[in-house]
Amino acid sequence: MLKINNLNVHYGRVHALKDVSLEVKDGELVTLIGSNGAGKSTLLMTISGIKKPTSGVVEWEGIRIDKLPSHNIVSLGIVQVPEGRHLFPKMTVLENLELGACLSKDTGWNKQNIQRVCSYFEVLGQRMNQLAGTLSGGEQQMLAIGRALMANPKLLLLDEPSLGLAPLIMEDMAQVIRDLRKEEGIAILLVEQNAHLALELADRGFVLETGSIVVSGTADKLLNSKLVKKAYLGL
Amino acid sequence: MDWALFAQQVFYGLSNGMAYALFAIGLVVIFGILGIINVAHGEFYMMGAMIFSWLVAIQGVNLVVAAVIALAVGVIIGILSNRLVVQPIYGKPSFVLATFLATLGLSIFLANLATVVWGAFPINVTTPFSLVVRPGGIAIAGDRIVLFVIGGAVLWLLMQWMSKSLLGKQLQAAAQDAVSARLVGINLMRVYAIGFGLASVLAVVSGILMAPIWTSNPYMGPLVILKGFIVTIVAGMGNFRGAIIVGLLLGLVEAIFGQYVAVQYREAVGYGVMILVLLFKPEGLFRR
Amino acid sequence: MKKYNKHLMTYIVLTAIAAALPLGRDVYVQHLLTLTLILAIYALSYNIIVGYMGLFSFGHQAFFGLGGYTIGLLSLGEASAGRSALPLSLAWPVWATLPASLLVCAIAGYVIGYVSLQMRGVYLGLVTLGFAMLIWMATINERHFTGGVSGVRGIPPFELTLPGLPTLELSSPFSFYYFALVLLVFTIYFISRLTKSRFGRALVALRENEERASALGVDAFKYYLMAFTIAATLAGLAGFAYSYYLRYITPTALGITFLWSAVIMVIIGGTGTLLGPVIGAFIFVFVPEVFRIAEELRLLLFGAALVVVIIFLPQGIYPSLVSLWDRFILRRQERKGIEGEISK
Amino acid sequence: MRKRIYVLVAVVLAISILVPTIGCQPQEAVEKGKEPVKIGFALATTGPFSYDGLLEAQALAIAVERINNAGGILGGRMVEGVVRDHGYVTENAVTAVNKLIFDDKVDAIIGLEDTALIWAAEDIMHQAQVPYVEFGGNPPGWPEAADVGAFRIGFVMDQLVSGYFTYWVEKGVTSMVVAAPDTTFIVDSYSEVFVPFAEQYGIELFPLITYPVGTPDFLPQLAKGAAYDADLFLGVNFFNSEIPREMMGMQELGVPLYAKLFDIPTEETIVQVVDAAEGVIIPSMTAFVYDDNPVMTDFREAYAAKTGLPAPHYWTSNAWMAFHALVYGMEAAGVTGKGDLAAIDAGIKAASWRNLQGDPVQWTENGAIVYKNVILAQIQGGKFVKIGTIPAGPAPPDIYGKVLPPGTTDVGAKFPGE
Repeated sequence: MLKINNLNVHYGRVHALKDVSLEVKDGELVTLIGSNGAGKSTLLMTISGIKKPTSGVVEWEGIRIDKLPSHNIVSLGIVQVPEGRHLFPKMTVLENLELGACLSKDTGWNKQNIQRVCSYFEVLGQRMNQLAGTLSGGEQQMLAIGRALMANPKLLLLDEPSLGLAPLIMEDMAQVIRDLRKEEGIAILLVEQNAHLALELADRGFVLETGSIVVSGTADKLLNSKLVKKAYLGL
Repeated sequence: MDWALFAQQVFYGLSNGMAYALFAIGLVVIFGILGIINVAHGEFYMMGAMIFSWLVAIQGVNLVVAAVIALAVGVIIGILSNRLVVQPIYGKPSFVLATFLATLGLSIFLANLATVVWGAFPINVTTPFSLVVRPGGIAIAGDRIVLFVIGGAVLWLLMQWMSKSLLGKQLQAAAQDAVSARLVGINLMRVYAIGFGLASVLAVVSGILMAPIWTSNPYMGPLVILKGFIVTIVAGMGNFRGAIIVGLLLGLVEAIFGQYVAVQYREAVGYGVMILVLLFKPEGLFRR
Repeated sequence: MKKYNKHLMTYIVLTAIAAALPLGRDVYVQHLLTLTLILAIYALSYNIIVGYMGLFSFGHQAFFGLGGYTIGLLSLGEASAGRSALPLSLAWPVWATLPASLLVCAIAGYVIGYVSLQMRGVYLGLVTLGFAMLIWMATINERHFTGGVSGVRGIPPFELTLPGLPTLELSSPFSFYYFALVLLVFTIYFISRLTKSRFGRALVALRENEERASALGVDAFKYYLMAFTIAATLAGLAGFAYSYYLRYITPTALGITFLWSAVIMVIIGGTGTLLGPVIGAFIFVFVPEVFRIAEELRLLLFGAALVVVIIFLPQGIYPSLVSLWDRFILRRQERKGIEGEISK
Repeated sequence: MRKRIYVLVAVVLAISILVPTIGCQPQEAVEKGKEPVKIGFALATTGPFSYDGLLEAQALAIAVERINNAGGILGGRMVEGVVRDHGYVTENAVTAVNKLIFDDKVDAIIGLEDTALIWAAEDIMHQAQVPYVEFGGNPPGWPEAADVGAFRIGFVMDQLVSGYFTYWVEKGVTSMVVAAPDTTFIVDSYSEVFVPFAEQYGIELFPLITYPVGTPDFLPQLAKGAAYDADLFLGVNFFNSEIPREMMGMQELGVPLYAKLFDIPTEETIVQVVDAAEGVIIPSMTAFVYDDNPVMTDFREAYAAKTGLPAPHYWTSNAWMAFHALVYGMEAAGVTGKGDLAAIDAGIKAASWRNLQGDPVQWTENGAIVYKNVILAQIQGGKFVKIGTIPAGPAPPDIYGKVLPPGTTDVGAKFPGE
């Protein structure tokens, strides 16, 4: 489904991504691990069309999307949950969810969709009219994922969903990710610093270091790789 | 204490304040969404007033028709300005400063264009509402009542549209977080175009409503743009309800200060308040 | 050392060309050139805030005007009697009015900067604008002290008498041009030394990333305040020259039109460059004059020209010229390289 | 770093090439004694004051054409008018005057219709020995007696005001609101002119600074003035675009007797605004408009023939007057006066005023041509009607340079009910 070939991205003179190639297949959960500043978020932003690559190809279901504007990419079914949630803090939970579905015009269907989101995150259902800025960190993360689900994604790009969450909530979140995959068949590209969690969830993984992919393979293979063990699992 | 005079000043102050609010709200929209100062906003307002006045007073066109034409031209000017002036430099480094200069150039251009087209002579419009009643010795002019009624209605509709409609919410979303607005699939360029169009409609509406009260000339824009800045800042960025309250208060305070303290420094009040607000409550007085 | 010398040589050549510019021209062109140099000093001072500090200030015109007004009020003397409604006759000579006006601007810059530099972005711009408008209003209204809207008339010509030297009197645009040139060269030299100093590097670091620079121990507020004060003082220097040149000053000099001119000159020329503002001042003075072929349309054309320039060269003219030159040189070098290979 | 240097040199060279192209005009060889007399018109053709400047330029163009059709001046030399814009900005006025003198090489200058503009440029014109005629707002005492070759056509504040006071005192007015904007020099003159006269005539004066420094609506200020409840509300203003608003405000506030100190721009506007207000009285400082003056009759006819419109009064007729004073003066002097200011001075003062017999102007001590009378016009039934002539009164003792102590003009000091 998603195919990235020899992607290069620059920030001014900084070469942020160097010849990155990867693939996410239908219904697969792929994780991208790497330290801070390795270029993980840049990769997601490039897939989402926020950042334009200097060279390389991003393909989605056979269509080149690296030149498309971000809203077209969302309408193709690639939705990102950005790092640090990036909600609309001065709007209510409901409004945030509605905006998640702003590309669909069918409001009746949207209501169903909101119920679907609430079935994953019950807390949100209780806080529909609260301002998003006043939610707790975990609730905000739920809302961010919920907002992304409102767009009916085929591929979900999750950027550090566990960041700053208590371990218990982190576990909940992991469960939701599993459920999403199982029940909805959504492909997920998960970016995580918490390599343990990520590799536990994922089918396959990539390790990104200073803009290049250094190791890739199945989750098991990565879990057993020396480099990953040493650098990311702290073993 | 002369209460009739006090009431008169309150009436004048509030109606001036309504004008400030109506004018400033468009600036607030653009400032909120794009984070830029549109120096040419005063000229959008001027174009609205001039087109309307010229059509009504010189060409003898029906009020409503003239207003519709003025609005249509206003929208076109707004969208063209966005397309031709702001969008080409959007996202470039020093974007804010560059748009500041670009819109400054646009304002010089539009004011002089209006002079070439209509001349710099002030045009005065009288409407069927241009009459005065004097209950209790207070002069109440019909045009000011019209300003209150239509202006209030426009502001109310705007607030409703902003908070209820999906498009209005998209505008708000773009104002609050541009990146995540793009990530949920909002077409930012379209939102900016809509925002600019909306702001210019509001400027034109305020121009049309003010034309019978203030008369119109090509250089009326700079006279209000500074008031707009004050309102935008004191209210807090992107805050519509705050802008309306601050606009009304500004007009009121100026009138009362001019009457009872020092008329030659009435303008200073606004700047003084702006400085104090920025220093002690930089997020604005009315944080939602 | 060698590089420094080469640099110096260029500046000497440039100064020489600049010195030759008014020769043989009529007074009108000399006047425009003199005005350009004075406004260039003003633009350079504004560039310190906008270009080197990366901050907004919409109140810079206040310092320009304050510098001018200080001269106006202090230099009036018996000679101006009957030409001014002001009761002042202090008749301070140039060597006293110059430090006085610089001091007034430095103090004003320090105070306004101290209060407003806690802000950033557009907010800083508007708070400084607020201060400038208050000063403007006071100038208009306190007419017993400032002359009101009619301004200060009858400022004596620039006359500098130093012991052991002949009296220097500048009463024509031609002679004033060279005085302004000296001031401009001094300003450019001063700013170039400033930007190369530790202080200047700290400013650039702050501009690029305030948080990181602060984390590294740069006291942002202190540096900003210092730079703001310097910028205000230099604006006062420009106001000083302006006031002595026109020998008449009105509240326009601290009104909003002088903000627009500063913005136009600096951004059109190129922010953060040493010679961009000078080119900007030249354009600001000369382009409306070129448009005098159509007197009624000249501002219309000027407004349109501003928009066009900023759309196509959002960085300003000078940086674009440099990169254009870059490309030209590169292409030539490439060609040379190819030719070299062929000949081998 | 090196390429930068090249760029710099290239730019400076470009500048030095560009500079001489400005201000270089091909000089045509003309037979000596037949070259045109060039007269520079320094007017505001851009900016908020262009409503005056463009009309003035139009009227002056008609005047030039008419003189040329009649065979020119000084033995058949044609007159050539050169319009230069100053936009009502001081340093632009200096630039425009420099352009006119040193680039266009004019023989004389007309224009600079504001105190600040003439103050900024007077020295340049005087040093270049170019005669100049000013026809706009004037501070009392200008031109100075020493200003040879500098003329002023129009009103003198002190005479206008003294005539005005005489008139209103006769009508029984004992208290007066004087409302002036805070952006013109009138406020300054206020203390210098109005206060001494008011003392002299025993009129109670309510000073009021109104009008915008960027205020779109000054009705709160007018309401304050109206509340003084004086016998007469006198509006003093410069900025024409405010006049209709001011009059509308007077109407709205129900001020019984309202007068303006100066003329108004067009009859149409004013009538449109105050059609029913019989109390509104406007003095005309361009007295010719309503007088049977041959020059002004010419003006009206020439303007109507050219444009099909009624002649605009206000500064426009002053400009017309200034132009004719200048060309008749040149004729009388036998020279253009450039380089010989004394000649033009004598010429203008001795001009036969061949079309100005019975002229309503007079010379003041300092060499200005001012109107002898102020014409009062009232709006009656939608038309201007001349209701009387006020002879210019004497100047008050020592009005200029006498600065009243601060606080004299403290606005609101006498506010009733406080």
